[in-house]
Amino acid sequence: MKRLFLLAAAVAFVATPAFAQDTITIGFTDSQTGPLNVDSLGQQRGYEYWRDEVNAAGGIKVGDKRYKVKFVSYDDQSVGGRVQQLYTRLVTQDKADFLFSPYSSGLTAPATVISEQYGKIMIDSGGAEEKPFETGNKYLFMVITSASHYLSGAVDALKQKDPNAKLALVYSDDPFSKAVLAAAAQQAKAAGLQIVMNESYSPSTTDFGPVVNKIVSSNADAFLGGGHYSDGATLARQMHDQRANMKWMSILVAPSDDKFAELGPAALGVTVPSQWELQVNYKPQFGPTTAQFAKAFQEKFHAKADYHTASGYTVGVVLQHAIEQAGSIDTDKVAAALNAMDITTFFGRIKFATDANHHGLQVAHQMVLAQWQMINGKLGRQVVWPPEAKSADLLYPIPAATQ
Amino acid sequence: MLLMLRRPFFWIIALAVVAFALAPVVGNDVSMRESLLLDALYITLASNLNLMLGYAGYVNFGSIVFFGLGGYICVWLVNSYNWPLIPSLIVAGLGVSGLALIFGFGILRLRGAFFALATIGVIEAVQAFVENFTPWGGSAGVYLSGEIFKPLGGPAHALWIIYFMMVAVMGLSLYLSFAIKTSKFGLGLLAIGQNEDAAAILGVPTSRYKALVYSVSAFLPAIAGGLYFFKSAFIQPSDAFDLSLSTEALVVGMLGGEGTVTGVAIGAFLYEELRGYLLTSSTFANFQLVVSGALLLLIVLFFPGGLMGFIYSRFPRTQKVLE
Amino acid sequence: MTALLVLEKVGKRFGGLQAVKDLSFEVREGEILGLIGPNGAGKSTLFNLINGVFAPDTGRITFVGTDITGEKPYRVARHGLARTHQIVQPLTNMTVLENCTVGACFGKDNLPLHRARAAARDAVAVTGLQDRAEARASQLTIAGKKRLELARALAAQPKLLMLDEVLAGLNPTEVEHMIGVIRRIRERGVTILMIEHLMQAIMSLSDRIVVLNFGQKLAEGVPAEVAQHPQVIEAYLGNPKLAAELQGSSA
Amino acid sequence: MLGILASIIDGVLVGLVYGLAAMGLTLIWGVMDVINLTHGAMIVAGMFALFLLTSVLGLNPYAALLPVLVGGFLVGVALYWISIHRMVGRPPLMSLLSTFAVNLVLIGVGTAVWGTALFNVNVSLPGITMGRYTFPGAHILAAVLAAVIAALLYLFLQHTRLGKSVRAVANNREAAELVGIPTTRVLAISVGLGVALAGLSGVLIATLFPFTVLSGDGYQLKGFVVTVLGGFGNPVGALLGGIALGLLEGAVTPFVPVSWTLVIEFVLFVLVLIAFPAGIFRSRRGAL
Repeated sequence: MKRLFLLAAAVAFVATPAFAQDTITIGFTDSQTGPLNVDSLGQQRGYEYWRDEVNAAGGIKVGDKRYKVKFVSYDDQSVGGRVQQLYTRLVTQDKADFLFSPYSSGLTAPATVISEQYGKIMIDSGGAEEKPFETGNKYLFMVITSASHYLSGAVDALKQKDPNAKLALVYSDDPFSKAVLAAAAQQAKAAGLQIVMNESYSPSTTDFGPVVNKIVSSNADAFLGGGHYSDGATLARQMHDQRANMKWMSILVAPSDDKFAELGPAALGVTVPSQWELQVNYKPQFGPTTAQFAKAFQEKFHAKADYHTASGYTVGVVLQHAIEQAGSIDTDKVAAALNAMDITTFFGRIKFATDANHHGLQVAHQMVLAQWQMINGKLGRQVVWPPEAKSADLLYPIPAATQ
Repeated sequence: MLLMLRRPFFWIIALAVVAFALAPVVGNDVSMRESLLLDALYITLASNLNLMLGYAGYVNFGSIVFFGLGGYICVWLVNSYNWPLIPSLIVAGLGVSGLALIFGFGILRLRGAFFALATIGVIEAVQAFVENFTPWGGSAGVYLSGEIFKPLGGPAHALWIIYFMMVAVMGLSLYLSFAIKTSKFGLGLLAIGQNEDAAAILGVPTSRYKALVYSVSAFLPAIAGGLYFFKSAFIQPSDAFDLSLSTEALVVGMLGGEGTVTGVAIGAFLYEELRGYLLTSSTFANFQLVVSGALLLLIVLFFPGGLMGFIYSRFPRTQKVLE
Repeated sequence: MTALLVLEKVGKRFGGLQAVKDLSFEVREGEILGLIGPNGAGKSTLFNLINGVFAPDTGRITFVGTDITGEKPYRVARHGLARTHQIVQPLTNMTVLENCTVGACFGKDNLPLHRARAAARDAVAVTGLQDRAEARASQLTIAGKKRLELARALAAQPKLLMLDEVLAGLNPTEVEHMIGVIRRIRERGVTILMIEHLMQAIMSLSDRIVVLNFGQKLAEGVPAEVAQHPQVIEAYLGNPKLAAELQGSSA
Repeated sequence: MLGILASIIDGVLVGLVYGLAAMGLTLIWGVMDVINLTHGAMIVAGMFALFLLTSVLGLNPYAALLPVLVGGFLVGVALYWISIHRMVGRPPLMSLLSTFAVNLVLIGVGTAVWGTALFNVNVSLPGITMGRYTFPGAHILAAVLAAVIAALLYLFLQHTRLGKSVRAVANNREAAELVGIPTTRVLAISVGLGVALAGLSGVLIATLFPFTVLSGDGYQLKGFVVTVLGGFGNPVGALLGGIALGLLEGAVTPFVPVSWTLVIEFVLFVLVLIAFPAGIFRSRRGAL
């Protein structure tokens, strides 16, 4: 009896369907708690900013109708274990029409499975790893440059500065960083650079002392690696504290956050592959220009836009464009519009792969390499690569730490 | 075994399993199915953990290792050798049980807090190992292609089949708990849980029983892990060996009343529903950790016997019916 | 009478302490053998050696013709050797009946559960715990717990029952009652090896007595002989009260 | 060769701090058989106390030790009355649960206030350079302070009346009560001390590495390892255990891929537990 009662109670509070006319419901999870909360917040602000802009302008135009955008989102706690449950809920219960990705490759991978199982479009700006796109999907689309191209700019730049550089590749043992560095290792070899150390560390590492000593012992003079925010920033600080004196430091993700400046002298000269910087200047065919975006974002959030917000915003812009092109919110029609898309936004050019084994991977967008430099006596990021997009000259080698 | 049919509790379990299986079918309610699937998973994990915790009195923080390894073995067989689901699940269950048996003889020499600590060590060591183990994809994990659901009639159909299998595993877990509790094996385990030295002197083969129950308690969670990660079509070490899931399973057991079959099951059900509710409610979203922590503290402070302890003391006659 | 339990030159050392040394004696079928000696004489250690809690360093222990030296406690229990503890060891959260069922289940006959319950009821009855059969062990008085120890050991249907100070801590009425219980058990044909400090009781219950001092056997014989043994008297002179009891009980 | 030596020195330096981080855990465990699962959160509280005291009040990082000591003690006494007092004498699992619950609340509040963003306290002290290897000044000072704090704790336990009461309660609570020691007060004080130690170690760790609200888990886990290596309730043992762990991490890294360090660490941990269930460095019975 008791069980039946409990079941009935469960039924009562699980079943509250939401249905509304003339709105498009978009579902996603974000990491309000847990270790990914900083990066996730940037992306989430990008999503929300886009929604507010669209709704303020009256909604997305479909034929002669206008649809307002509604978000449903849950906290995934930065843990993959809850992601599928929550995305299933978004699709089945909250009746989401479209899905956005959570932040990070580790969480995006389980979410993509749900999008395929239930046949919903998911636009991804949070997971750069390619693997989920290689199992024959139909509804996944990645707006950002995927993991294997993250460090190609850094390798090119380094080769130009010092073809005899000795590289230490030291990176977090997570899907994204491993994919990035595996590709970078190949590109470095192809470029004739010497790799003297190639190792991963556990994402939970808090003390990099022994690792830094090992890097020093390897006689490397260039460093490529990192992972997400905490480990990347800790590594940068300990490399500086222990005076590893690298001539080149490229760290993933962490230095693209403005908080990285808190590290002070340890931040100077660190480069980061970036999907987007304030200095990039593409001529958008659709949506705002970089200057407009940056200014409006600053006014709304009192924070500088970074690449997570920009890519999050772009996800919305891309979806909006596809819906308007398709003239429908039908999944297959929108997917067809996405497959055919080739536009330039303030974030860069967007075009998706359409062959079955790589469907939805980004093929047009280009990353830039940003470097922390002194700008008017304050630390700030400058775009230093590729040469045609640069806002400042590359600082090489990084000036040695002084006592 | 036939004697069990005469116990009302046997039919209570049957009723619960049928209710689980039918509830989402009635309204073709997919989101209820997903929620109940997690309930069934938690009940499976907590019930099997209860064999160690509630019966034999050993705090196992590493119970999730069984779940994760089961998941890995199953996904690996399906992915790399194109095995069908059922044999993969069975091999996962047997394999993990076998490992647990061998391992149990070593680790179960420890008692009390030392055993608990060692199990934390086990989960960390296994996770760190799998992160470095390339045949299982290291830290990137293993992805299954969408094709795997074809033999089960496509994703939509497959998810129902997986759900029914998970409910079956839950039913088996409950029957296993019940059968062991009413058996000589169970009596020996309870004696070990109360006073291991005295039990040994009374003739209970303590080492063998402990290793055996460690191994038995690994079997169904391993199968549940196989099912869960097959359904997810993706497995990575941080999800498979999540220490907090182990801790949750312990908490669930204590909330419901360790050593009872009913209490643990209801505790798991309520806990998972509550977490799901807090996680998705807009009011508590930012404070769900605070709310669950405060609730837990209140329960521990004021209802130390858990749910069943409370029910037994208020309605003593229920002891005869609800195990 | 055949020997049920035979100890040959058994020894055990803990660090610098020789707890038991070169000890040999036998327990014959059907008798009550009393084991006495001053505190620290090695009596409880000896029990622990016999039922396998410790393995002896030297010597051999044979039970019904089988060598059980160094066997694990649970194996020893299977041979039909049950014991009680000086400090009671109840399975606290189980009922009296369940405690005894454990004894019956895993004792000599390795009974299946339903038959073990019957044996447990029987043992509960013999020890006079019927009224408390459904009470939790933790709720019993000290006397009750002592009786539970006895009932639980008895439920195992042992050939040899080892009693470690079952009378200690009881008031005179309870002692009387317990003595009655021990006599009844003996009448069922169970051999008993008992440690006891209560001289009067052990002298009257035992068929024979073994006296230990500093881990060695000091004397062995019928109670009257032992009580007159000069070395025994000397050993007990350290404790005048006990010595007086020893004298009094043999008189 | 120099690299290996540098790793070993580094290991000892960081190990001393690990030892201090474990000391509070092992003290409470030894005195009252309670595994304090809020330990990690308390370490984090120390870290954030340092951050606030230095960034808001502009205090010198090392001057933060004193307020954290006092504050940690008071928080610990409160923790005792909230979640431990009713659990003493109950099955050990119960206190595990109650402290787990408090930990959830603390982490929840912390995440709501600070998020899980990384915080950094810059401490620039001249380091010591050996060839190409540098030992940062903050590391050296943190190690020295950890050793000093451990020594003070040792003196307190051995030579003060209160310290002796703590040891007496650890050895045998009932006997201590019989000879007139107010055990409840001593237990509350021990938890206060344990938490204060956690806070102090948090301060020192935060001078070495950036931290987040969730950093505590890792140090708590290391605390378990250190406890097993060093034995329960013994401050000297905890320091030795910490050094052993630091050395292990330092000395293993040059020879095996970095990602295998954790595997080796935890496999060793389980093996040590099975082989020496009372800790390697524990010489005599009776905690403390």
